[in-house]
Amino acid sequence: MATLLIAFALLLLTGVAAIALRAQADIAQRIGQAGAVLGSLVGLGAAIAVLCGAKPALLVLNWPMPGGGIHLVVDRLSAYFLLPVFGVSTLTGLYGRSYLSKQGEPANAAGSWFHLNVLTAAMALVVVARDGLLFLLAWEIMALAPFFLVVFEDRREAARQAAWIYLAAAHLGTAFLLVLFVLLGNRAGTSDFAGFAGVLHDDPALSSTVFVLALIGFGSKAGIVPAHVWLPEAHPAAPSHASALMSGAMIKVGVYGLVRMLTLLGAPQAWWGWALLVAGAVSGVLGVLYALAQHDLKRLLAYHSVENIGIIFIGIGVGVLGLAYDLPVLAAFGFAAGLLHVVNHAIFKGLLFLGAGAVQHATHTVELEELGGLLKRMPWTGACFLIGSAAIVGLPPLNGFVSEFLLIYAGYAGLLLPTAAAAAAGLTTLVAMGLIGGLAAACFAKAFGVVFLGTPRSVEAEHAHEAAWPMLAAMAILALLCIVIGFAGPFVIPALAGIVSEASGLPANQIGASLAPLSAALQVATTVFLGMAALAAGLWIIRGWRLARAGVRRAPVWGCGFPRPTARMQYTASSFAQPLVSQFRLLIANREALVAPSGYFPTEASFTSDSGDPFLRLLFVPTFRWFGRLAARLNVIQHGHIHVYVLYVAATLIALLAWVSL
Amino acid sequence: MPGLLATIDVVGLLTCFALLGTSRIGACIRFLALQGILFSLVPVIAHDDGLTVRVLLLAGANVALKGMIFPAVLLRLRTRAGFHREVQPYIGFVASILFGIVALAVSLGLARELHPALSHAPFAMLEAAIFLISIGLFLIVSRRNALIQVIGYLVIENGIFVFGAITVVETPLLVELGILLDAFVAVFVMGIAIFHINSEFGMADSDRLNTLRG
Amino acid sequence: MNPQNLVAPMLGLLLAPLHVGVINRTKAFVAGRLGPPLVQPYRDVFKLLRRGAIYGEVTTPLVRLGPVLSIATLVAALAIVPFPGAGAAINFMGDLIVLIGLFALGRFATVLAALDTGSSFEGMGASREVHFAALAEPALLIALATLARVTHATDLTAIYGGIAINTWVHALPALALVGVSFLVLELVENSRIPVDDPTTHLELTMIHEVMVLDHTGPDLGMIQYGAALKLWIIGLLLVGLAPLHGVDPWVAGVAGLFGMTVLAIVIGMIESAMARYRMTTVPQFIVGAATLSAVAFIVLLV
Amino acid sequence: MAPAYLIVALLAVPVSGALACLAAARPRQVLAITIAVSAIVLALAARLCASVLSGSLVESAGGVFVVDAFSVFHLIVLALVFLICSLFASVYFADEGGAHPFSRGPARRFGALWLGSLAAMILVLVSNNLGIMWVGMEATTLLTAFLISFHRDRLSLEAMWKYLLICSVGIAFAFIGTIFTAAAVQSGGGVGADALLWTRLAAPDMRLDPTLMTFAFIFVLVGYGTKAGLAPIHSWLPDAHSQAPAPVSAMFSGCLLNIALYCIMRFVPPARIALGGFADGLLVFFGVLSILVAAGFIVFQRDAKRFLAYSSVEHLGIIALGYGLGPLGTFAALFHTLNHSLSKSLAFCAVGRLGQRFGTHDMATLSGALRHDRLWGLALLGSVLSLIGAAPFAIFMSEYQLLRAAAGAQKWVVLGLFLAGASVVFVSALRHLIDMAFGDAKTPSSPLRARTASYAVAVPALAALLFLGLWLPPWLVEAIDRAAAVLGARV
Repeated sequence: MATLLIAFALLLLTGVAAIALRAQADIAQRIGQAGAVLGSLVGLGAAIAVLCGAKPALLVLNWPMPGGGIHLVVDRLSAYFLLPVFGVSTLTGLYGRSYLSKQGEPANAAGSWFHLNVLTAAMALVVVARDGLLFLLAWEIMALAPFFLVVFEDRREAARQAAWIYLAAAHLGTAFLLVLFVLLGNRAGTSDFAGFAGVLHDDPALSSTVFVLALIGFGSKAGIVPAHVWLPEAHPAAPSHASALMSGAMIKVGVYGLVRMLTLLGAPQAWWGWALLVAGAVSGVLGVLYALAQHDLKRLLAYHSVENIGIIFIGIGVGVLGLAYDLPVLAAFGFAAGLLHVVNHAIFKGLLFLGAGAVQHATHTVELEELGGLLKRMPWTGACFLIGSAAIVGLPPLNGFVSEFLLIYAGYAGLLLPTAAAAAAGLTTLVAMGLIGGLAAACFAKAFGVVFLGTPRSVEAEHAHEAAWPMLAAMAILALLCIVIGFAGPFVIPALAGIVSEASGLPANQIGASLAPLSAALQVATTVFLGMAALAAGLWIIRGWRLARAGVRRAPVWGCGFPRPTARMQYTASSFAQPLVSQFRLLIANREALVAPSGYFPTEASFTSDSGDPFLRLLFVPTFRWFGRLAARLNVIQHGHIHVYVLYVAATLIALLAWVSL
Repeated sequence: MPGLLATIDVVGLLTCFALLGTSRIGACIRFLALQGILFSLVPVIAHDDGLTVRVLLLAGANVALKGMIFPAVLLRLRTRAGFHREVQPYIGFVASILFGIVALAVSLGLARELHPALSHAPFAMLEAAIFLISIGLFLIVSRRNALIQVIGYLVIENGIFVFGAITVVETPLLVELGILLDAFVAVFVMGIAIFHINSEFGMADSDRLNTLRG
Repeated sequence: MNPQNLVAPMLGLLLAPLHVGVINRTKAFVAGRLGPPLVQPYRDVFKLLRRGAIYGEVTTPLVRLGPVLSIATLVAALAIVPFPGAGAAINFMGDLIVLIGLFALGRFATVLAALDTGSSFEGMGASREVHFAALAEPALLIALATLARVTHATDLTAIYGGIAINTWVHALPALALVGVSFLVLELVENSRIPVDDPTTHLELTMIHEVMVLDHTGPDLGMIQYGAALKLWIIGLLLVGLAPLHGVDPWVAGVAGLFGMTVLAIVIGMIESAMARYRMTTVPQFIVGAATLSAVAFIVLLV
Repeated sequence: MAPAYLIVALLAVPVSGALACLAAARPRQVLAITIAVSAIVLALAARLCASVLSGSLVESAGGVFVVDAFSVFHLIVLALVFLICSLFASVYFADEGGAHPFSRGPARRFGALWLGSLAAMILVLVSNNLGIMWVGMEATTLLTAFLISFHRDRLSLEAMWKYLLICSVGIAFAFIGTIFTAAAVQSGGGVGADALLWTRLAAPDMRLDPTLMTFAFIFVLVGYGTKAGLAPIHSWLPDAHSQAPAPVSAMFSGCLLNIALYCIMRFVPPARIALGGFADGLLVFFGVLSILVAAGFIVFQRDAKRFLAYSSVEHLGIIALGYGLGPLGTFAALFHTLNHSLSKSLAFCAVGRLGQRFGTHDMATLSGALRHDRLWGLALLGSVLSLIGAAPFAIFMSEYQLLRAAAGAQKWVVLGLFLAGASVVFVSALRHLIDMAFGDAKTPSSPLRARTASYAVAVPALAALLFLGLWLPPWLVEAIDRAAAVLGARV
């Protein structure tokens, strides 16, 4: 625990120092960065120590705040979720200063380190807190700190709007958690998590209520449809490394909250599992569909976070169903898949956001239609981004594939079970994963292809430069992790057993037993991939040798006889996605305006597509408008006539007197 | 001496109706003065335990205040502000009088409700107090002219005074004086307020004061 | 692994082009032409491999990597798909997931290679490819899921090894539907008529062909060989449905070869008999396949 | 100095200060006097608090003045916030040139009224006799009226007139309520002399006539409730707060409203004795009503000070709700009183100062505060975030305590309504806050001298808000507990 406290101290002190010295932006930035990196590394050490079998760290202090206490525990589950938190924050810290060098006002940039480090500390505190009030406090701080990062470019109206949507969503989510913890605290008579388990175990009604509250409260943080609307607004507005931290770590804390609650809720009911499964499937599919429709790189990535959270929820849902139907194998697979994907997503989503940041830093835009041909100009960034894309699509042999393999296999395992319900769950999983996989591939083919391949679509892209070394280093480490975990899958899965057992409440050895055959299978699969890689390498060498003798020329590509293909002739992102988008027009519902060329000598033609979030546009904004109009009606009682004001006083009095006399 | 109380009651009620019925502010002020003097006597009569110095003192102060000082202030204000009649109140004079009758009936009923709880309080005065309060409120709500609103407030004051005098057997002198002082200051403050408003707006029709809304 | 396991992949590597040759021959026969010799595909591949290469001006090494990777993935896939009688070279639980993963990887590589040229035609082809693939992937998953449910196994060898006569007797409708959807997938994944015409020369109507429009020399050779391999692999998934459980390996193997030939002829017939669908009707076609296998699965559940 | 004399001193110091102001030669002196007086008052209050917490009651002038834990808590809050407001007044008026120069005459007037109202409020808090308490309350109304119309322009005069008339009527009702209480005591057989001493009224052996006590509490609630700004009788509040000079608005929201509520609470123990949960029910009802009405109004506010005023309605509603929710709720309410007074006065100061810069309080125009005035921008951001209940600020904690109380009382509907109202406030206020704090200012801001007093106001207040949100000092818990104990639990 001491190490963790040191990490907190480092993060907070340097953060405060950074904001205090914001006048000397450069020094402040150095301090903030140092604190972020060192503090996160220390914290990472603490987490790894616990995961490596050190006994759970514990800290209990008296907190004079009534109805609360300071109770921190770092058990395996917490430590596991500390990995993305501290891991990602280490690298974002490493990345941040070079990135901020040309972004925003220097003072803001310096101050942003405070919010960044506070965010990290708050996330860690949420993950280790075992007291309702402490948890809520940390949760709220964790919600507030990114607010200042989202509003980073505060001169832009869009950023302020995004910040509003973000914090409003976060706070409304917290409202449910407030009810949750107050309810539990009231029943249990204590705000300590240990006390909650007792009252929940033998009260299904209560635990169902708590589950619903948790699903909404934590789901909104994690970004489950329809509570996802803040992600695509907040992530593009924030500095890219902040987006990486939010998307890589913060939304995982939402998942953590849900998992932690599940451990307290006692024997789960089947419909919880179904709720999670359906929520996950819907979020996964809609998330990737909306991503497909985007032409802003960071919005696209944000929607992919929704998708991946969906995948995680599917995993947890399958796990809960496994527990509910008393099918431990299914439970093990589900939880293992979900939890593994938590870390995997943290890795490749962090990588992708950092990559997007590098692109933004180099070209000052993330608008797909203005990019292109960057692979030649920033090869290393391109390579890392390619690996990240392949990983998030779930292609073998990268880490994304491992968790999706687990999950799809869980689906198949469900199929083989006699219970029709389990089979149905399995089928749902498979269909969802199938759709998600295919669509994600399409989406990232578009993203990578349009950004890094072909010819530049704008002058900025034309003159893009490779990112600075710290940024490259951060991305390279993450890319490396994608590959390593991909090949180390067989050894990663057994390591999950202990964490899964804490999450699912099943004995570790039983889980180990049910996971063992899978890791064996993955071992074989890995050898296949190694063979494949070797074959590819061989073929590469051979064809190189042949071509060396046969000779290579360069020529313009075939353009129906048009000799000089220009950037404007290239397939655009929108046109690339158009077939799929129009296929799912019903769900995506993005507004398109087409001015078609007409006549023999067409003059003007234009096509614009607005991919604003349908839920925001068709559900939330109208609701808020309606509420605003409703509230405006109140105006009539405050019309400024003093006589009537006095009459109010009299009327209230008379009403009360009448009420008591009756 | 219930007979005396009854007389005070009746005359007091009539002053109320006069206030409701007349449009001329000067008249209103005079009726108010009369009313004040009348009801200032109530404690002297109501207290069957003889006339203590304290009671006399209070009564005297009241008469002085409500019978002379307030009217003086108000009349001065009227001339300074230069308005002499209430033009078209929200609720017309006839309607006001009708309201007065209804209010009278209601306060009779209410007094009958309350009397058992306040057994030692003379019924007539109880009913009068309630009636005064309701009329005062009505004046504030139904008249445009700020001055008449002040008058309404003072009618309420009278009602409260009567109510206190008949219900509470003995309150500390300090309190009584404090209350008097407050009424005193209140009238002055309101007077100054009206003066400022008048000098700023050129008139003191409080229904012009409705710029602040929402 | 013992040498006998290498039979299946070897057969695939050797016979896949021949399989294509049979299709072309059939089409020629129906059309009343003599048509190219059966070994023509081999000749083409070798000819292309000897050629030099031309690359677009904006291309990066990715365009070179694409064909190599797709070949590699297909060979790997070949190693885990069982051949009747011979089984697969490698089998492990969940290898069907790996199969799908390999297809996805290969496709991703080719698509990126296409986009790398920066040509609008390649872009168009890539867009269509990913579009149809995105729909085909769930279809394949569900079809395999149905088989898994039927045979209570999660690795291809066990699944295909477990299909006996009475399996068909018990799960006739399911297996039939799965068969049909496999046939559709065979046509879709390899962009044959009625989905795409491998021999067309109008860029705007092409899918796979237009993606590889600017590939030349050895790359094109590898792509064509790869296409043959993919045709073979998915064909195996279909032919493998034959109830050969417990049949003597040699007989089964021969039956398998026979089955592949029949499949080739059937495809040839279809290609000669049918016209291309309009691009907009293709998705219905694929979703139809997915629906078939979904129905099959639900039939199993009830 | 013996505690008994402390009370007298508490009354004497402001009064003499007020007189001194009338005699002051220069505006600067007036401001200095106000600051000095409120500092002394704070010191005295602290000393008194210490002796109350060590003993139980502090009496003076033969029991006319009595201070217990409940009143001393409010006394401390009053003194603290009043000091903040006085400090800010020195900043505010120093730059108040132009149409309304802060010349000698106005300065004297301000100082006298300002300290006079302080004295009146102290009188309310220290008087044992409910009648004298009423006198003090009425006095605050009369004294503060001219503080609202300090600038004597049309709008402020209108606001002042509304405040004066509505509150006078309200206070009149409160007096009727007081009389009813006395009557209730008498018909309950109590002696008349000390019928209005709350020290006697709160005694558990007190026998009160339930009917009269019912009437009494209703009149008191409506009467003082008007002053405290509970919906639907809050109508004067937004006008007065928006038109008064910023320091005055700050003092209104930070001190006056609490004190009005304090007056109501003095009647609650006897009401509980006579009527059980009746009083609590009414408090909960009006609390929730205020929260919802205020939330509705906040949705469409444009003027920053009006927004803050409605937020005061909301928070007074929250406090009233807390009082109605039993011991835990009372604790929450008192804690919330402190937090709200700090946040709200700071917010008014910030808006006032920024208003001086931007020449407007329109939230659409007043934007980019952080960029133009770091200190007050920060103060605005922090205080409003605190007001809308964002952690780690203090109000989040007191609202959490309130939720606990609601849950403890099994009032789930109330809890839901409260959360709904709070959420509406949060969402709609946040939109304005973001633009005010971060926006890209369209109006050029006039440069003002950065004054050290500004830091003395903003920094400690912000620090306190932050600190109380993270850590509640045990002695404060002790003080609040004692104060809550005075009111006792629901019967």
